This record gives sequence, C-alpha cells and structure tokens, in this order.
Amino acid sequence: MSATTAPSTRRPPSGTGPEPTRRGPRALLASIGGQNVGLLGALVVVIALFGSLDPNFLGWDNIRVIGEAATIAGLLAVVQTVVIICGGLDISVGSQAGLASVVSAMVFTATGSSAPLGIGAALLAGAAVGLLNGVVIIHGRVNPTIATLAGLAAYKGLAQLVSDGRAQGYVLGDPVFVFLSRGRIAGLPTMVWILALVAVAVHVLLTYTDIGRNIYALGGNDTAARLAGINLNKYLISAYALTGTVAALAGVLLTARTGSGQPVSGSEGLELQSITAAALGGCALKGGKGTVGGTLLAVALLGALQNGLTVQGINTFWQNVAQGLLLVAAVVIQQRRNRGRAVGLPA
Amino acid sequence: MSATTAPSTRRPPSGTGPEPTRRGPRALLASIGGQNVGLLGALVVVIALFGSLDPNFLGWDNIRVIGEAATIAGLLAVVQTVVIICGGLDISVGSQAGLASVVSAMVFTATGSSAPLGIGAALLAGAAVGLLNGVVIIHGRVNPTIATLAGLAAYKGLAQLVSDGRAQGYVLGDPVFVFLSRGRIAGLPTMVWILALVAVAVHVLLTYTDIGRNIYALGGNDTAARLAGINLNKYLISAYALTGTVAALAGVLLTARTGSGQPVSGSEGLELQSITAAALGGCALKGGKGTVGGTLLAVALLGALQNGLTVQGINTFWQNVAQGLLLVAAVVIQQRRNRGRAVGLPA
Amino acid sequence: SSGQAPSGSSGDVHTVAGKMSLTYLQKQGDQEYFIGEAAGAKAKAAELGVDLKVVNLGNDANKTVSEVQSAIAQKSNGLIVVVPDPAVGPQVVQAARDAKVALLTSDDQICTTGPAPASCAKGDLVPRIGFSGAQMGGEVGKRAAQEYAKAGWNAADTRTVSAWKQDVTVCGDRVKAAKAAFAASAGAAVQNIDVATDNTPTGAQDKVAATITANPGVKHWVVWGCNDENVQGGVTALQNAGVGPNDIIGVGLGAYLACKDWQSGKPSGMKAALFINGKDVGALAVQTMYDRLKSGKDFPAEAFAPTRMVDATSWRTAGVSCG
Amino acid sequence: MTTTPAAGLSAENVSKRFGAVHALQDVTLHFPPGQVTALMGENGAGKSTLLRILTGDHRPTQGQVLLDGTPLSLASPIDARRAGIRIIPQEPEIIPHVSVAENVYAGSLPRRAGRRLDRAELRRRITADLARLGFAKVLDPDLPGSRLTAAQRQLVEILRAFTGGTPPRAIAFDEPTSSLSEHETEALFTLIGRLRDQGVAVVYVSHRMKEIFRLADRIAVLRDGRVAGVVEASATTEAEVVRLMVGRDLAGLFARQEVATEHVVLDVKGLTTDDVRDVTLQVRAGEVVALAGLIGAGRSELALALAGDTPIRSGTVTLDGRRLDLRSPRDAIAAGIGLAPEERKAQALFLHRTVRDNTALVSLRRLRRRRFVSKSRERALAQEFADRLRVRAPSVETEVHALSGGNQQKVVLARWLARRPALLILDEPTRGVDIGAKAEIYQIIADLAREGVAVLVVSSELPEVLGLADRVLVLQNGRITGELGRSEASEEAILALAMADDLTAAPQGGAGTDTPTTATGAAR
Ligand SMILES: Nc1ncnc2c1ncn2[C@@H]1O[C@H](COP(=O)(O)OP(=O)(O)OP(=O)(O)O)[C@@H](O)[C@H]1O
Ligand SMILES: Nc1ncnc2c1ncn2[C@@H]1O[C@H](COP(=O)(O)OP(=O)(O)OP(=O)(O)O)[C@@H](O)[C@H]1O
Ligand SMILES: [Mg+2]
Ligand SMILES: [Mg+2]
Repeated sequence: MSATTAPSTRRPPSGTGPEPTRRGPRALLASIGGQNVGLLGALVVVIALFGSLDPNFLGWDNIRVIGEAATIAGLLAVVQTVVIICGGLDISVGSQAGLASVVSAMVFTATGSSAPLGIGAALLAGAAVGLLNGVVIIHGRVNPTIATLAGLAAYKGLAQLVSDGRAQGYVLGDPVFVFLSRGRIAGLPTMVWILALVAVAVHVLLTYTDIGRNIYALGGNDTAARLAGINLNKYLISAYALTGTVAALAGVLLTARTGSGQPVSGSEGLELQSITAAALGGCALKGGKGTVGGTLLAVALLGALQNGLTVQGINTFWQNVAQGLLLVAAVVIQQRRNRGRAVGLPA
Repeated sequence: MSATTAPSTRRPPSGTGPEPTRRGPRALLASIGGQNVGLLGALVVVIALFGSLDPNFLGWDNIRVIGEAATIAGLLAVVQTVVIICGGLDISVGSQAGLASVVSAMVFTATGSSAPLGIGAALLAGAAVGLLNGVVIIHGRVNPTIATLAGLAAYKGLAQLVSDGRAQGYVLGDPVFVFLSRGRIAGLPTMVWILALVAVAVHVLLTYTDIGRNIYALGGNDTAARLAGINLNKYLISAYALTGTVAALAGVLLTARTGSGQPVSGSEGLELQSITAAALGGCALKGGKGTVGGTLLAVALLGALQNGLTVQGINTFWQNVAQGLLLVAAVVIQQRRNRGRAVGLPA
Repeated sequence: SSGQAPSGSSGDVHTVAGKMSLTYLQKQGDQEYFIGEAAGAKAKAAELGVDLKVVNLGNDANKTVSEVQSAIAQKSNGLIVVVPDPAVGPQVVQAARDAKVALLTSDDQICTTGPAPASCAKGDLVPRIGFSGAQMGGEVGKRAAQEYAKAGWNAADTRTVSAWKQDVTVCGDRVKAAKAAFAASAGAAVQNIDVATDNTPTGAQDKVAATITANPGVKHWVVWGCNDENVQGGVTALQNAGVGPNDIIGVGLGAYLACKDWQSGKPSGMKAALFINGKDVGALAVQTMYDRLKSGKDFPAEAFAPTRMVDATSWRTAGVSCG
Repeated sequence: MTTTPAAGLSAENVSKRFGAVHALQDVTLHFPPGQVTALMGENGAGKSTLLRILTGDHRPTQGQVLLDGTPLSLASPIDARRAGIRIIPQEPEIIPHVSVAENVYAGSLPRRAGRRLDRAELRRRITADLARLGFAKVLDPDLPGSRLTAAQRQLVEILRAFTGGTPPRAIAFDEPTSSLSEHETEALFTLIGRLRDQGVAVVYVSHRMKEIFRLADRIAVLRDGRVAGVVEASATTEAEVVRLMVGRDLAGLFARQEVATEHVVLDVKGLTTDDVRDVTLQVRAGEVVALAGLIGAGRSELALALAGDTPIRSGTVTLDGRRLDLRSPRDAIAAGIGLAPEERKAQALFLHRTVRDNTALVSLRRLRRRRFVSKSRERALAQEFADRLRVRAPSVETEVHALSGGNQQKVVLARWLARRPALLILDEPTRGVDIGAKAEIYQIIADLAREGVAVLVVSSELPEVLGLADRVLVLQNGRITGELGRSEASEEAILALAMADDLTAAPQGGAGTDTPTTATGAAR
C-alpha cells in the first residue's frame, strides 16, 4: 500500500483533482510541441546540420527566403488542416489557387489595373468554388476525396479555359502586388505576415471558439455530433468555402510572386504538399485530430529541408530520397515517443 | 417491401441490405454491378454518346486501344483496392512502377539482353520495396499515408539515381518484351490478358478464400480482427508486398510499352489514378469495403471517357472539366440509388 | 515483326484522296509554347480543309504510346508527334509503320532504331520540323556570353546559373548546349551552378533564392534554363535578394514571360530571350504533312522554323504576343 | 498461495501503468478451472485492464500470466488465443461491412482445401449455433455488422466466444449482459454453466449484483488497481462485496418519491417509424417513465425518433403544447429534448477529446461569450459533474479514450444532465456503471424530475426500471403492449407484456429461414 492519499472522501485517490492545464515552461512546450516532439527534433536536426554546413543557411536573408517559399504551401496546409479535422480532404486546393491566380490577373488587367478588384474577384471566385465543393460533397453525397479529385481536374480545366492556357497579364507594375511580392513589415516579408495572420486566425477559431469545438466534434464522430445537434452540413460547407477562399489568397500571392496569372504552373502539386504537411503535423486523416501549430511546424520542417538541400547543391534525385527518409524518420521518432500500439494497425 | 426474403425478423422495410450473398439472377447483377449501378450507367452513357458521335469509337481496334491504355493504371488500381480494403493506402505505387521499369531495363541490358532476368529483377525489387513499405508502416508505426508519401519521393529519387534520370536501355529487340507490348492472344492484347489475370486472381482471393475475408475483417475493424486472432501484421505487410510486386509488373509493362526503362515518365500520377479508380469503384477509404469488380468498372469508365474525349478532339482544358464533372455525376447517381443518409457526413 | 527496318522515310504510306484527318500529339500540351504550336497547326489545318486533332501527352511516355495507338485506331492519316521522351521513339515509329500511317515529328527528334537520337544514324532519324534543343541552348549561351562580355564583369565574382528540371531529358540537352556555347564564346571560365527546379516560375524562384544564400560573395549573375519560367523565376529571386538589374543577365527561352518584364518598361535583369514561335512550327508541320499526303511529296529530313533572339527593344517587332 | 503451480489461469504480481495512471498494482489472482470467478470493482478499478493483460491485448508493466502454472509469453492476442484464452470485450467489436456469420467466425472461417472459404459450411454452422444458443430469433446471420443494434452486437461477441472449434481453457466475459435483457441473459447463463462443467476457468465481470450471486463460485474484488479481497460466493453477502469494492457501506437502497405534476411535457400520438408502430404516450413534468421490452422491441428507435434522428412516418409529437416538426436532432434539441444515446462509443463520445470537451459540448451556448468559449466555466461545469458522477480520471483534461467503460458512460450522462432539457431521454443510462455511481445517477435523475424535467428512460435492467419509474410502458415488436403504474409493476408483469406476442399471437411470416422455438422457452 503506497501512502498516496487516504481516501476519506468518496473521490478515488487518482480522482479528478481540479488540476487544470499546466503552467510555466511546460505549458509553453506543450502548446508548441507537445506531441510534436518528433517534428521539433527533426527541425532542430535539419537546422543544425545545414547551419553547420553553411553558416549562411541561418542568416536572416535565408530565413526570409525559406519563409517566402513556404508561404503558399503553408496557407494551403493551414486550411487543409481544418478540412482534415472535419474528416474531409481537399485535393483541389492547387487547382483552386491556379484558377484564382488567373482570375486575379485577368480582372486586374480588364479593370485597368485595379488591384483591389483583381484580388477581390479572385477571393470571390475561390469562395464560390469552395462552396461548390462543399455542396457537391454534402448535397450530392459524394465522398470528399472523389469530389475534390473531380475538382482538381475541373478547376484546372477552367483556369486553362479562361486563360487559354497562358500566363495572364502583368501585375508587378502595381504597388499593391509589388508590396505583396516584395514588401516587408518589420523586416519580415509581407507574404510571411499573411501566412502568420491566417494561421493565427484559424488557430483561434479552432481552439477558443465553440465553432472550433464543433469542428473537432464532427470530425471525431459524426454520428455523435449529429445527435448533439451540430449542423454538420453548415460546418462542412463552410470549411470548404473557407478553404476555397484561402486557396484563392494563395493564388493571388502566386500572381504577385510570378508577376502574372498562372493557370497551372506553380500551383500543380500543392495539394500533395499541403496534405503532407497536415499529416506530418499530426492530423489524423480520419478526422477529429490535428492542430495548426503542428501543421506549421511541418511546413517549416519541409521548407527548411528543401532549402537546405538546395543550398548544399544536392541534385533533385538525392533530394527526393532525402525527403522521403526524413518524413519517415520524423514520424517514427514521434511514434516512439507517443508509444503507439505495438501489435496490429498502428493508426 | 420487395419480395426478396420474407422478413421474419423485424428488419426495417427500407432495408438497403446490399451486403451479403444473394442468389439467383440478382446475384449475378449484384456481383457485377449491384451497388455500382451509377458507374454502370455512366459507362453506358459514355459508350453510347461517343459511339454515336464517332462509330470508330466502338470499333474493335479502339476497344483494344482503350484496354491497353488502361492496363497499367488498372493493375495498380486492383492492388490499391486491396490496400484500401485493409484500411491502408499506397501513394507510392507510381514511384514503385518507375523504379521497376528502370530496373527491368537496366538488368536486361546488363545481362546481355536477358528478358527473364530483367523482369525477375524488377519483380523482386518491387516486392522488396513493397515489403519495406509494410515494415515501415507496421514496425515503424508510421501512418500509411505518410509512409507511402515518403515512399513516393524516396523511390522516385532512387529510380532517378540508378538511371541518372534518363530513360534506360532498349528492350524492343527482345521477343519477350515485344510480346508484352504488342502481342495478342485470341485477339486481345497481352497486356489486357495480364490485367484480367491479376484482377481475377485478386478477386478470387478476396471473395472466395478465408484470406480475403480476413482482409475485409481487419480493414473493417482492426481490434475485432486482432481479438479474433488474425495476424494483422502479416496480412498488412503481405498486402504492401503484393502491391509492390504488382506495381513492378506494371513497371515492366511500362518498359515494354515505351521500349525503355522510364524512371519517372509514365509512372508519375499513377497513384492518383489508381486511388481515383478504387474510390470511384466503391472502396471506402476507411477500409473494410470495396470490390475488384467495382474498381475495374471505374477503370473502364475512366479509360473510355479519356479515349472518347480525345477521339472527339476535345482540347485538354475541356477534357479536364469534363472529367471532373463526370466523376461527380457518376457518384451522385450512385448515392441517389443507395439512398445515403440525408443529414450529416455522406462518407 | 520486330521493327528493325531502317530509314525514316514513309515509303509505304499512300496518298489520301478524300478528307484528310491528322493528329498532332504534343508533350506538355498545357504549356504556353505548345499551346501556340497547337494554335498554329489548327489555323493551318482550317486553311487547308484538313481535320486535325490535338492531343496532350503531358510528360507521359506511356500515354504517348496509348495515344498513338488510339489515333491509328481512329483512322488518322498522318501523325505529328512531339515525344515527352525520345526513348519512346521506336515504339511510335513501329506503330505508325505497322498501320502504314505517315509520321512526322516536331521539336524533338526521335530515332527509328533506338532510344537515343544523339547516337542515331542520320538516316534513321524521323523527319522533323522545329528547332533543336542543342541549337536553342547554343543560341542562349552565345547571347549570354555576348552580354557578359559587354558588361565587362570579372569571372571570379560572377556565376552562371543553369536552372532546369533534371529528369526532363530535353531540358538537360538545352542546358548542356548553353553551357558549352557560353564557355566557348565568353572568353573566361565562369563557374556554373546547377539548380534543380520543377520548371515552374515559383519553383525556380525558391530554388535560386536558396542558391543565392549558398553563394553570398557573388556579385554578378548569369541565368539560363530550360524555359522562360526557369529564367524568370531565377531573375525574380535575384532581384528580391537585392541584386540590381545591372548585375543580372537573364537569357530566356521562349520569350513569353520575358516579354512581360519588358512590357512593364522597368529595368529588368531579363536581358534577352530566344523567341521560338510555336505557331510557325505547328503550321509548317501541318503543311509538310499535307503536302506528303496530298501530293506524295517526300518529307524533308529536317525543316526549321525561324527563331530569333529578342530583347527589350526588339520583341514587339519580332511578333512576340504578350498575354 | 502462489507457491504451488495451480491449474487454471493466474496473474502474478501484475502491474500496469498508463503514463501516470497506475491501472493495476501488484495484482495476484488465480482463476481455477471449472469455476466462475466474478471480478468486481468500481468503474476504473482495473477489471478490463486485467482482462486485457490476461488475453495478451495489453502488455503488463510488471508481472506475468500463467496458465496451469506455466508462464505465458503473451506477446499478442494471437498467442493468447493459441493458448486457449478468450475474451468477450466490454465494447463489442463488430466488423461493419461483413455479415453476422462472418463476424462470428472471423479468424477461423471454415475452409476447404487451398484456403477456399466454405460458404455452405459457414451457413450450416451459423444456423446451428444460433439455434443451439437460442439466438436464432434475434439475430439474422445475413445482416451486415453495421446494421446491428447494441444488443445484437453483444450477442455476436457472445457467439464468438462459444463457437470456436475446441473449447477454450479460460474465458473472460467483460460485462457481457450490459445491454441484454433478461431473456438473453438467461440463455447466456446456461451457456456459462455448461462451460464451467467442462472445466473451463471462467472470469466474469459485471456490475449486476444479482447476476454475480447467481453465477459465481468465487468473487474477486479490485479496488484502485489492487486486490481488495477474494471471497467464496456462498459465504458472503451483497453488502460485504460492496464494502470491499468501495471501502465503505453504501447508503440504503434508492427510493424515489413521486413528484409528477399534471403538466404534460411530452405528448406523442400515433407515432410510426420504420420499426415503431402507432405509439401514443405522454410524459408529465416531474415524471419518470420507463420503456421496457426485449431486444429489438423498438425502444431505442422510439427514443431516436423523439430525438429527431429517425424519420417519423406519421403521428405527432407535442412538447409543452407545441407541435414539433422533428427533422433532425437539432430540431429536437432546440425544442428542449435531450437524448443520451444507447451506444456511447458509436453515438456519443469523441474519444480523442477531453472529458471537459465531451461534457460541455451541448452546453456551449451557455458557456460562451460572443463565440469564445470560457474555458474556466467549461472546466467548472465538467468538474462539477465529474465529481457528482464520480468519474475516475486523472483530470477533466484527460482524453476520453483513456477512461474505463463505466466512466465513459458517466461522461455521456454528464453531457445531458448538464444541459437540463425539458424532456430528457436516457437510453440504457447505467450501462456498465458501478453500484455506487448508479445510486448517484438515480439521485440526479430524481433531482431533475423534482425540478420539473420530464424523463423517459429506456432500460433493459428490470430492477432499474422498477426502482426509477413512475410508470412503465412495455414495448413489443414496435408497439406498446401495456402500461404499468408504479404499484402494478413487477418483473413478472413486465416480462409478461414484453413477450405477450410470443404467448398469444401466432408467429408472423412463417417462411422465415430460422425460427426454432427455443426463444420462447424462457417464458416460464
Ligand atoms: N488506454 C489507456 N490509457 C490510459 N489510461 C487507461 C487506459 N485504459 C485504461 N486506463 C485507466 O486505467 C484504469 C483502469 O481502467 P479499466 O478499464 O481497467 O477499469 P474497469 O475496472 O474495467 O472499469 P469499468 O467498470 O468502468 O469498465 C482507469 O483509471 C482508466 O482510466
Ligand atoms: N441501424 C439499423 N439497421 C437496421 N435495423 C435496425 C437498425 N437499428 C435498429 N434496427 C432494427 O430495429 C428494430 C428496433 O430496434 P431498437 O434498437 O429500437 O430496439 P430496442 O428495443 O432498443 O432493443 P435493443 O435492446 O436491441 O437496443 C430491431 O429489429 C432492430 O433490428
Ligand atoms: Mg471495464
Ligand atoms: Mg436499445
């Protein structure tokens, strides 16, 4: 008999003491890394490795470069996180971004170089396309994977049709676009600020509001959520609409970066990148689990890795192999820490 | 309501019980189409439409062409079906095929044009890579999506490394490869025979053996399967190894068709195609559900659609849009028939 | 039939009396240059009263074989192909020959007897319309060398950047030629850096930005690549890193993105670009095929559409259309 | 005690930790062959954990498991199965897209040469086994697993245990009767008796005292992960077992006074769904009405229909005088109806969310300002109910999947008790809940009734029905076959109504594949 606490009350000794969230340094660690220790570790290793190989890697300039390069995929990964928590998936984010890129440049040109109109039109188009995804999934009862795979093809085709497959317009004569692509605020690129803003907003939404609770609930157990009176349809459709809007924002940044509206180039493959980041960041593809913080950590890891490999002048082939290995290594470390189940399906 | 079996128990009249075995003529229908009526309908529409627009579409020659073109993706879709039923996913199938393609051509060349050695080496490599996937997933406890995403990058990199990123060798001087690529048996291309053989074998495995039933069990509920004494690890690893081997077979056919070992070209994107076909064919991405028949139907539909659109000279942009629309339409029809739940997640 | 018979001529092909139907199969059909090529081909076909289908092959060697077979099954009279990978050439030749269909290639060469056109006997090459990758790369390298000489930079603090997607064979050919031409005519040994990209402007931008990190001491940069996307991305990355337009020599390939820089009227690191007019190639290819099938006129072994090196001052007059 | 290698199954100095939680500490227990050893203890005492260790599903942090005196290396459930140890887990594990027959024989499907599945044999076996075990009437072997009710799922698990080829050496039942009604429970007991006679070591976990004393030879009690005592069943009393479990005497039996008012809260007329026909009932404010019946009688369906989740084909539902148009659970909740559903894992819990999250979910509107949820108020709410229902968890920030089955059930109840709807529907509210907490739950229900809440309880546990309800409505075959006031209600009366059809009316649809008469045999 250990002398824990003499159970004079009816509360069992290991009972539900009011012990709330931890405070102090552990709380910070928990909120940043927590179950993402594997990722954090991998990030540290990557930074230490490439930093020691080339001190410039850790220079402020290069960190900015990494940030800018990661922004577009990062934005998509953040909204992908929301969709995945909902138990869905959006494979069409890249195509949506491409469509928005073209729309922004074409409306910009057509309205005699009005950046607000161009950007506004792109965001509207993105929201509409996202809404369409949601409606097809909910009211058409189409599995999200299929629906957005269909969107991947259809929206890409649409972008190509409206643009005739060519890069559209030239926006870098406009100060707004120049600011988006090359501007800085407090030393950080505008693009990075945008990512930070969106990420914080989504994080707050998920963590501090009842909307966020409901999102986790419906992704975790849709039957239970339904019986708890959550309007699943409204939430899911909103999630896809949000995704469309943020994908459109990514498309606008794409336009700003390349200087013209790109129907396909630069947005193809973003779906896989965003899903990779979300999954690596701890999202369960079954839904109900995941955090913006974890996803951003994964975005940072992938961004740093890619940049480091290029700085080291390693060719694509080795880069591919290295990326695969790191991806597995990060997750294995994570699983060891979390002590996943030894026998049977590890999920 | 319908007079199938007099419900002595109080099964609800709206009973959609599609699942277990029925007998008689309905059984046949059930086994071919059954819940795939939407797909079957879409296929009929596609064939009727393109057939009426261009009689060549229905010509024997063109059907052969469709069959050949669909073979490689079809093979991968068949094994993808197995993996998905297991509750897994293999995103690396395309890269595995690319690796096998390169290996087959390089070994063929290195052994002084020995087709059996080339093909054998490729299959071995495929099995090994598949086994590696399985081991990483089971013993590394890495989520299948992440593990095979890592594989997608790593095996592609490997294929590029061994081939230096270029097409390897030339195999069409060899009668075996010529037979694989251009041969016919009873009027049908060799490739199509190979697909048929693999599909039938996998179908038999899934439907008529206890191995197959165990696969459905562990995909449907891994805890139940574990407690029932099914060796999950063995099954899962075998499923990935099988996938690797069949992906390698697809790689060999790729070599035969293109005449040389292709590290990337022709195998990139196959993962998405195979997952699309499996999902469209009725596999639940959560596992435990799916049939080879459904998947093949989806492969046929996608193949016929693609061919038809090209035959009609429709440009790529419209093709993308049309493909997206059809994908959604097929599933919507299907869902209407199966009367999915009105409220809540459609998955 | 193992298809080893030499000669690129299409001796078995008969002339077509009635309505002619042709198929133009292009790699990377959603890329700007090839879209132009398709447009040129279609315009010419309409003019000649020929039925023309254009098929996008992507980067897929396997799809090439499928689509060639499909076109043959559709009773197409003549095929014009741009293969994603020359290694698939013999398969295409074989299929066309079996079906007695006329075969012409554009842009990229293929060989009847083996996967590598470079080591192919002249007579075994399939007749071709277009430009050669080596030739294009050569012009880019030469122009870059001229600009370099004009700028009077010091080789020690200059680097050349070659940006391309490393698993695309034809990209490798272009870049190799550009390097060789630059080395031959620059008169100084400038160190080169290979940058692996995905052939998109943002991909190139990110990769070149990382490259700048790795080479902080470099003052002057010369950029070329597989296409305009690579060069434009590279130039943008350099400008974003604070390298002035006068310290950059970007020589594009295609001119469709370079022209946007010039159109804006601002100083740009994009100093020149090789304008290759896809429209001309497409039209010429269709015309050549038409002549062959209508009147039995033999294919020329090779026919070239004109290319032109353009820059900020000359691009409009050269006919570059900037969307 | 442990010096001589004894026959049967034993745990020796077994400890198990989950992070900071000591689920088991130094447990040494012996389960002799040919005896039924009941394993008792409060929710979270460690019963399921011990069973999982015995069957190789969990690895002990310390200690070992012995079968007939030889240590087993239980690396996995497969090894345990090979050694002849079986378990019926607390939560039935059903394979969704596979028939009942395949569900039952999963892992040991009959096969012919070359691993060919022998479907004819499978059919023969399932038919025979269903008839032999007396479940033919309540379980259709062709139904897919996804369409089974809670009770049917549990029957599948039971079938699994009794249908293996060779009889097992040791078998553990983890609350097998928690959603079964008397009839099936009786059948199960006969089967367990047979196992005991065959010399199998039986471990039986249950919170139903009556069952324990009917069935068990010995009673082992766990408290806080330690062995609190092992007693012979014949030499002890309920009170002593309870004392061992909780470490104190429980207050006297729960007794409820009637507080029902005249105000009718729920008024249902002619309600018909796919499985429920023409149900008319009323529940008044302050009244507790129980729905009783056998498996598949339609009680849960009725509850779900009232909660808006099952389409209503005809009939009216009126709440507080307002006619409701129930098209989704949202409508019902908005109107003031709350349902704590039958299956906690499938229908109620978010396993990867915390106790706090799970508890507060339907009360968020009360806890938020703008759309920001006040975490402290949320935590206070969860803590209050966790304390009252004696939820045993390290804190309310623990994820629900780490809770024991009974504690999970309490979280489900807490969610709806905290919301205080006008009409509270509880479907099998005390499934798997221990005696101490049960009393507390009854008390809360009584308190709510006193405050004017109308309560509708679905329960298969007759003592619960009798103790709690002011009125009992008995369903059979989707219809109400009778109503019993508090004074008329008795176990016999309820059972008689529940099986009225079997006794009087001729069975319908004689073409049925399998309707042996064993099922009616229990109507003594
Ligand atoms: N996977 C797990 N992770 C963390 N803690 C766990 C886990 N499983 C069980 N526990 C803890 O171990 C203790 C014992 O749980 P167990 O399930 O064995 O209780 P039990 O006696 O079966 O209770 P019940 O009667 O409610 O079923 C509980 O405190 C529970 O919270
Ligand atoms: N999801 C479902 N699919 C098919 N049939 C169902 C489903 N749910 C319930 N049923 C059927 O509806 C009838 C009524 O079941 P219900 O669950 O309401 O009964 P119950 O009285 O609550 O009994 P139980 O003790 O089994 O929960 C049963 O015959 C059952 O088989
Ligand atoms: Mg338990
Ligand atoms: Mg029930």
